[in-house]
Amino acid sequence: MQKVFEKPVSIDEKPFSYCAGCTHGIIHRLVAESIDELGIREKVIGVAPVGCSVFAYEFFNFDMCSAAHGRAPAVATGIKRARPENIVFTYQGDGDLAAIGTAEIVHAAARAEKITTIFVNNAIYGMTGGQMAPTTLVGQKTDTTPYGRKVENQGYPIKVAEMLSTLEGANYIERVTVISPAHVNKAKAAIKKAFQYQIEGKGFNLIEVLSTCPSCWGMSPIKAIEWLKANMIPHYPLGVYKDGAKTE
Amino acid sequence: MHEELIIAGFGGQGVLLIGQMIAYAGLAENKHVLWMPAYGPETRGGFANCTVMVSDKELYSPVTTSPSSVIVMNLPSLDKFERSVEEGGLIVVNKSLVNREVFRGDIDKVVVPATEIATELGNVKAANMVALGAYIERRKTVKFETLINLLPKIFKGKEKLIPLNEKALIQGAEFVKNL
Amino acid sequence: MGEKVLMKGNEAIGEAAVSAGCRHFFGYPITPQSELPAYLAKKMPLVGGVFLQAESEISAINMVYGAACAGVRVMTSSSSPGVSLKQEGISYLAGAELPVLVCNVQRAGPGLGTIQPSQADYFQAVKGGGHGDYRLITLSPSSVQEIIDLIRLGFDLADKYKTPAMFLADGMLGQLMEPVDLGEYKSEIKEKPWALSGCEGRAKNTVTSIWINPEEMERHNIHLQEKYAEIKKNEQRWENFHFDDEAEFLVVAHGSMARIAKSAVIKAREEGIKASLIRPITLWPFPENAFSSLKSLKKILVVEMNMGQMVEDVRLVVNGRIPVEFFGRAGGMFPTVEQTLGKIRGLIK
Amino acid sequence: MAKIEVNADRCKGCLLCAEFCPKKIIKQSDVLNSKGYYPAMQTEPEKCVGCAACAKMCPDVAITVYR
Repeated sequence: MQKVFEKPVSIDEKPFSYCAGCTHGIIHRLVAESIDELGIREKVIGVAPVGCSVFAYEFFNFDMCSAAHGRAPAVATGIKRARPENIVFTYQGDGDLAAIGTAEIVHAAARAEKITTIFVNNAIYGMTGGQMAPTTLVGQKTDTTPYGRKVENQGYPIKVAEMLSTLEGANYIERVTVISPAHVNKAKAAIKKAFQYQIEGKGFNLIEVLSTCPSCWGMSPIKAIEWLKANMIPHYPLGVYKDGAKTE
Repeated sequence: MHEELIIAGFGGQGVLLIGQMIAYAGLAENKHVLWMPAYGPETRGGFANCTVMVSDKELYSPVTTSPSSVIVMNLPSLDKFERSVEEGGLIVVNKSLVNREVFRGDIDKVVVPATEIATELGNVKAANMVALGAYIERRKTVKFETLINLLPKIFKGKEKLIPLNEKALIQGAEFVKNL
Repeated sequence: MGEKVLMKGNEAIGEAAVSAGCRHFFGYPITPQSELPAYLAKKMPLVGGVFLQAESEISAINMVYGAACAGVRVMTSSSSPGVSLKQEGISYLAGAELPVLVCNVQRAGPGLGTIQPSQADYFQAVKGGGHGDYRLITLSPSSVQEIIDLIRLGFDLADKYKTPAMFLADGMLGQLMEPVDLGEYKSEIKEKPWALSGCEGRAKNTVTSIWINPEEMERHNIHLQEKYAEIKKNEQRWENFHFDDEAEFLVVAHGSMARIAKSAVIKAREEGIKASLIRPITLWPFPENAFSSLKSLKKILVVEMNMGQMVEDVRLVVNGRIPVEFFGRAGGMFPTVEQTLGKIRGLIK
Repeated sequence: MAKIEVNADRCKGCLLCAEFCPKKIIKQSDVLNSKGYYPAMQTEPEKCVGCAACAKMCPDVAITVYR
């Protein structure tokens, strides 16, 4: 018998600190596998956000730094401009990217910054314990929307992939999820492509990954997957929103 | 020699430029120099002024409240700076745009129709050079030749303006000589 | 000695940065330092450098953070309200021990304030500025020549101690044009083995400012304080102006204010007053050593373009040994030579 | 011939692997791991086809697959 599936080299030995069943871990692995398969582990520089994945640099096995809340795209810009030959990516959650860091991500995309962003959307603030996120669905209950998100009060959730794909600077934008092995395969292909584009000198590239938060949603990991499928996908349709290679 | 000069007028009259020319000339003559524009609200409403200092000694305060000389290119500038000139100092007034007398009796006055002279030379914009020529002739802060020698540097890329500005400088100086 | 050229303060900052090997600048426009980004926008492409106008000061300081992570000499600049916005990033830079140079060409505040010159960000610069226990090496130039010298020094000290440095000028210096000698300057830029460059042939590097474990967080704080103590020991800089064993009155002022105060001291001496001046060049570390001998002194006058900030540090150093008086003006107004002279005369009473 | 190995120290017993195992041969162990979780374990290795569905869905990169 041969090993046909094992921990990628780009994943470090330290066990993940995410909650049981949180799909962050799957997304980490897809990033690591993509980097290994593209042979760029020794060229990659990652930027960790503030949020549940604040310690991402402990789980990945390559050069990384942490950024202030929402500022990862600016930090990545600084790194990429200083070292254009390296492959630079940010790993950001919905609060980080779509609330406090909206300006940074919009302008990184507008500048066609040659970076890759992995955007993890689980419709809630996980690290701080379950508050409303910019991507929280209308009607969804969180600690700070105890009666459900109401349009009159909190307005509408932000559709990041759709919004950013309107920018000329965006090269590749796709929304995926990781709620089944088939979805995982598709997500992997998208993430790998988002790195491949950067290797080819193209940007900006962003993959939005719909992810679960069993702890803050108050569900079992399996129930969370079902909830994501039933509630998030209808609001956040999966698919390619922009592919510069096709339209150019 | 220690000169603290304020040059004032409205935007577009080139008061900052002639200030810089004096500073450049002073530097060329190995003197201590500084130039500082007034910025912000003072420059709004179309007003512009700058301070130039040229000295044999090291310069400390870059601001002066009692300049040894003032060049005023319009009436509001005369109103603003006339009182500040140090006793025995010099005021150069662009008569063309100032319709009143200088009140001070304790300072040297050079009243020159700079704008008219420049207009006669073919370009109203050279009024600043006329005033500069008049000022230097009276005050000798730097050598007249040093200023003339600076013109190619100041008008780099706009060389066709050099003869006009040179003429304006000379006319300003001549006007003072003939007073 | 090279040839002297006339240069505006804001442009001198840019020229000095380039001469110090800085090839990366990220900033956001704000008066009264806008000539600096304009200068570097022109210059950087000519020397193979990067000039990027960010979408905000917040973004700019984080781009600086990223470039510093990548190991290059990098600078940003702003004026007071913009530097307030950068404080979060500066705290992260201090925490992550990243060498960068931040320029503040101060204007008057608080709030939107005015674009006129001020020294009201002294506290912000020397007491940390952002959250957490940290210090910034803070350099205060007093002439355009010194802008050149201190920008170069700022980069060198930031690298030497792996810490952000603050270049604290004011709007007056930014606009001031004076002759400078750029001289022959070669900055020694050392290898930065900790930098993020891709982990080829080595274990991964990590740059961060989070230590969630309190023991580790405290250890990191102690490490930072030890570093600051070292800086305090080695890097105090100041200028003595007529300060000798016979001086009876001492004026303390920095930056543009020191220029005005020097003129006042000279006039006071012409009147027979034994006046002198200390001009702190490093505001942090505050040049405590400058005050070690106060023998003949009767009184100290601190003059600032604010309502009284550096005076607190002078009082701390003097520690009650002699009276310390203060004179300052704010809001873009500043003490004139005559007013300062009046205050010096007042010390005699 | 196929099998999986679960790294009990990484596993948090979320059982996404069990949910997506087409052969339904992954169960929860009744032995706590060092972190206080009941990790997943394969019950009938002879039925394993090595499809790696479990490993693909594992959020903790705890599963190695052999075939």
